[in-house]
Amino acid sequence: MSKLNLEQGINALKEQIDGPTAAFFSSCVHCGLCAEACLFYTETNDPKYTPINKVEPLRRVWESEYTLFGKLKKALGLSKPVTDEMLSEWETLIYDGCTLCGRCSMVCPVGNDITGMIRKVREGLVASDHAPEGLVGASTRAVKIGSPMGVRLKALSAQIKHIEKDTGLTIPIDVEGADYMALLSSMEIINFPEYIESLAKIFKQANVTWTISSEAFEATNSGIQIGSSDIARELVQRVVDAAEKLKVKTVISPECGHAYTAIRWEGPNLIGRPYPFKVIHILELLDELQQSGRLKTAGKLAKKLTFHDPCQIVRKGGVEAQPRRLLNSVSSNFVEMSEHGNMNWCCGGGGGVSANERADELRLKVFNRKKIQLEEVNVEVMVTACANCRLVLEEGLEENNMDMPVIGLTELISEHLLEDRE
Amino acid sequence: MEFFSNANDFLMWTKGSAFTIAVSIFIVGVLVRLLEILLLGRKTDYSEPRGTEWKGGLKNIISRSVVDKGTFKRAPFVIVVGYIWHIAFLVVLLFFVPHIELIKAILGLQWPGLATPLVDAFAVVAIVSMLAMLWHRMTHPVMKFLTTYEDYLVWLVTFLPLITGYIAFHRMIAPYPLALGLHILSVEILLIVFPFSKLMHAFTLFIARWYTGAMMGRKGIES
Amino acid sequence: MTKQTLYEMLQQQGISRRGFLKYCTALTSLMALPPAMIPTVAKALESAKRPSVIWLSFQECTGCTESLTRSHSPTIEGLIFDHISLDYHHTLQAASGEAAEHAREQAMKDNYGKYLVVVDGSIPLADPGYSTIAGISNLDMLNETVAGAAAVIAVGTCAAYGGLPHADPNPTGAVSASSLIKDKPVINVPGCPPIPTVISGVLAHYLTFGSIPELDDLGRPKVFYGQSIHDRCYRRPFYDKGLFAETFDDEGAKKGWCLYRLGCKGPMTYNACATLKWNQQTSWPVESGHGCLGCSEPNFWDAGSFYQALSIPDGDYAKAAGYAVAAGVVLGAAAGYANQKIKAESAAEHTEVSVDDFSLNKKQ
Amino acid sequence: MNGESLAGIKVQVETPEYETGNLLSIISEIQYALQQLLEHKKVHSIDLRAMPWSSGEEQKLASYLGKGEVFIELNTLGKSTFIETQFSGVWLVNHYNQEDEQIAKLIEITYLPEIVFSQKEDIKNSLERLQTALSDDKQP
Repeated sequence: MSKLNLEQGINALKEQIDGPTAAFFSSCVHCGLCAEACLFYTETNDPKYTPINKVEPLRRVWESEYTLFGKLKKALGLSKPVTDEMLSEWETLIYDGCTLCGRCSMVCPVGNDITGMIRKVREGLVASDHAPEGLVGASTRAVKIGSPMGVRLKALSAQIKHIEKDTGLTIPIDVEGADYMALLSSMEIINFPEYIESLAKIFKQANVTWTISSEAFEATNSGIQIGSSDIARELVQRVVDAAEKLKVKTVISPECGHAYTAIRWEGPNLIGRPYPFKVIHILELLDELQQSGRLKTAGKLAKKLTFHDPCQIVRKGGVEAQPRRLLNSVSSNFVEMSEHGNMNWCCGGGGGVSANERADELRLKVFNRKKIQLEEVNVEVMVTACANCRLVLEEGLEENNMDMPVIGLTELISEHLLEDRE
Repeated sequence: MEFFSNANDFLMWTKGSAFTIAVSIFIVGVLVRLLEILLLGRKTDYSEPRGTEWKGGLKNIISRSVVDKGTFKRAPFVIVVGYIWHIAFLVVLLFFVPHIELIKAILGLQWPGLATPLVDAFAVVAIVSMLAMLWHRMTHPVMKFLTTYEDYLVWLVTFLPLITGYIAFHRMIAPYPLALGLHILSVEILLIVFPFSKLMHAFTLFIARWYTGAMMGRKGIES
Repeated sequence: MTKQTLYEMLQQQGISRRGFLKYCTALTSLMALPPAMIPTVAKALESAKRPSVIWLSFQECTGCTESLTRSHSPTIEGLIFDHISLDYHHTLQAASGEAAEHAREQAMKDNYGKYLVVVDGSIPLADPGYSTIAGISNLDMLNETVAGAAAVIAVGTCAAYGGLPHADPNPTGAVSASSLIKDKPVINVPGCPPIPTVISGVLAHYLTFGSIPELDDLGRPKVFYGQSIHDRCYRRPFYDKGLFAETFDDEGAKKGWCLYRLGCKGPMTYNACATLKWNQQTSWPVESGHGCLGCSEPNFWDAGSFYQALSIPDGDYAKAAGYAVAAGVVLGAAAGYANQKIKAESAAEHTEVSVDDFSLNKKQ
Repeated sequence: MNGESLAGIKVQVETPEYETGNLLSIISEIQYALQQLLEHKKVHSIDLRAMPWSSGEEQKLASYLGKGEVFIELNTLGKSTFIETQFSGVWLVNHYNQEDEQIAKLIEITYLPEIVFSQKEDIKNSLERLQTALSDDKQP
């Protein structure tokens, strides 16, 4: 019998429940507002996607295990138990119908962090063997190969060689004592190597000492997406070990949403201690460099553009002002979408949804929300700061015959670097 | 009214032992519920904070009362009626002179009351908004989907004090001691149901808002 | 019992038809009947006969009798008493001792099945020794006298509901007359004391129509007790406007604002004080600046302080709340402790998840 | 009562700032009753003691109705006064007992209050008395 079973799942849910969870469940009045904040509901009109409904398994465990009244109900046989059938049904709600975008947590009038609770439910689904194939595969590759997309060091080295040859810049690998250690997402290595090139260009101009670790270059964390602290811990540990080994002062989280959450906010708690180094998002760093005058740009893009805030970076990461300052320094025609910043709508592919092939059709359907937003502003270019968002947006735009380039913000900055006088 | 020889006995019972019982259950229940929540606690957060928890927590307690524009546009009914209901209910609860006398006797706190016809108008608004919310709950797909028996029960035990209060105030049932007794009894039922239902949100929403706000404040997210 | 009708008696006294009509007008007003009823009253009185009345005073303070005699100068009400045969009233009658008791027995014998019994005061059940008349216990005298009565009028709150003797802790085991009388109609005329004109009005009704008036749930004549003090209070507009006196000498009190906050029980008290008033229509408690005590309601002595607003609960809720806080904290702490234990147990039972454990990976 | 009546005690009534609102309804009732009297010869009476008044309000009603052309005083079992108000057909009727205490207070909407007319029984009685007197040796 598998180690992952219903009992383990329920136990994991029990483990996840804390004071905030209890306060949230005690406060919900079933007002239904969270549905209006969720693109899976607004674009399908199916009430089952109402965020608070997604946490029902956790609520049942909380009620029957952590409330006196619920214990009494359970003793009298009146409580509804969490079953395997229920968890199978919820698996599709939680993995296909939620990107952990956190928008519901911003809207809930009683202040419930519903997304935080959905993240907890994923722990229970993993422990009861109810994770979708796409995410199980990604997690397995991440643990066994080092990257969810199966990108090995060899592939990275090849890309680096290409870039070095094309630009004449050096990309430092395993340099001990560097100030910064950059992390990359597999997507950047495979789909958007421009990001690496941009880093090299910017850091050269700003005179930043940096490095990439050959042992832990992957920033993404499938453990966070699938919702397993155990897997996430293992993956974070690799980065921590590498950073400690190279004695870097700061680790840079790349243009990837959940990687930031994983390494910046959840990592220390996964390994159970504070880091000896800082973690900074690339946008924070660029902003810092620009504010301190070390990063200089020239010229402004005249094309009308808008910025898609990656949920994990803005709403769950607190990086909101930086991308706007950066954008305005290189664009003369930056417009905001109607709902932006903390209230931005998700691209529909976060939280592992884009890695879950089963959810493809639904994901493309809910992209409609973004489409409506884009039609309102009618821009020529989209800028974002997450490789995953970028891929999902590109696919969505193509599907809807909307011809428009999607650019990473770092790349846009590097394109406007003031040419070195040397 | 088998147990009472007359309406006065019933009123005396509701004002006497029934009130004592209801208040006791309410206090024990609420304290247990709050301690159950608070004693569960949180794990230590080892991530480096960007902002402070208390600032975010306190701010969120207040700022959550204001909804964002987009959500308002998508669900104006819930928000508008929700606001109207809570304001009207609080006005009736806190500014009707007989209620002020009750609060003064129990808590020793006192403030000026509002003109009775004004309170009466608010009571009508509260009653109508509750009916509207019930209608919405029964017809809106999301609300219908989420609604449990508990929601209807809570609606009923909240509605009863309002409607019995209205009936008692307008002396629509005779004798008056029966009308007033029914009103007080319905409040007692509300007090007893309170700790075991979502009515607890009146207290826990501050804790919930605090926790979420603190988490966001720590991360430097504007809530 | 004389064979003469009331009208005939009045005529004998040389009272004109016009005088009789005036008498009927006043009586109709006294009985709180609409003026349109005057001809009916006149017609009824033309054939009404003089009834015998036996007045029994039990555990009482004589306040009710005092109230009644206050209205007893040669007035219209006085005429009623001239035309009933008050055959026994041990406070008022001249006879005493055996002679008095004999009068009662004689009246009962002569008018068996037809006389009216007025009861004034409550009846002690704990020990008959608390109140006896001529060595007869109140209970025995009541049972004996009521046996041959046509109807009983319980005058005053003591007779109607037990009143002051019945108040907690009720040492004498006092009960009302109506709780003991099951086979005769009982009219309750509560009040501490009742309004004199209400007492005479009820007697007049019986005298005029030979029947008992329509009663409410508490056995009170609806014409007098059909509306609350609050409903007919001239200060009601202030209640409706939310203008309340807060102390007995504040501006509000001087301006005659509503006395609700000073403990007025008018909203729950059904009586006719606001219209009939007291002391020959001079004034009534609320008009004199004091809230209604609710004296015509059952258990008014135990219905909380006279000076606490009607909405304020009584009882030991403050003490109970103190215990409840203590119990809540203890129980809550225990529940919190139990929850911590459950959490610790679940952490201990945690089995580390490895990607190899997924069944999807095992199949491959 | 030792010959001293409450009516003898001087009571000062202060002008009230409040009203029960009964004044207006009474006047409306009077207006309707007058119409009924004219059209259907229906008489109507209002018992003023059956409704609450704030002190001074009754005086206000009396002064509103005012005094008209007729004032009648009867003397039977005490005094009775009938004032035809300035509204013809509207009578303010006060009955007092022998102690001069008011025992009834009405507004009658009629051509003439019934009780003012000489009553048939009394006329008969008078006739008998006159006949007796004439037949007797007690002739004037």
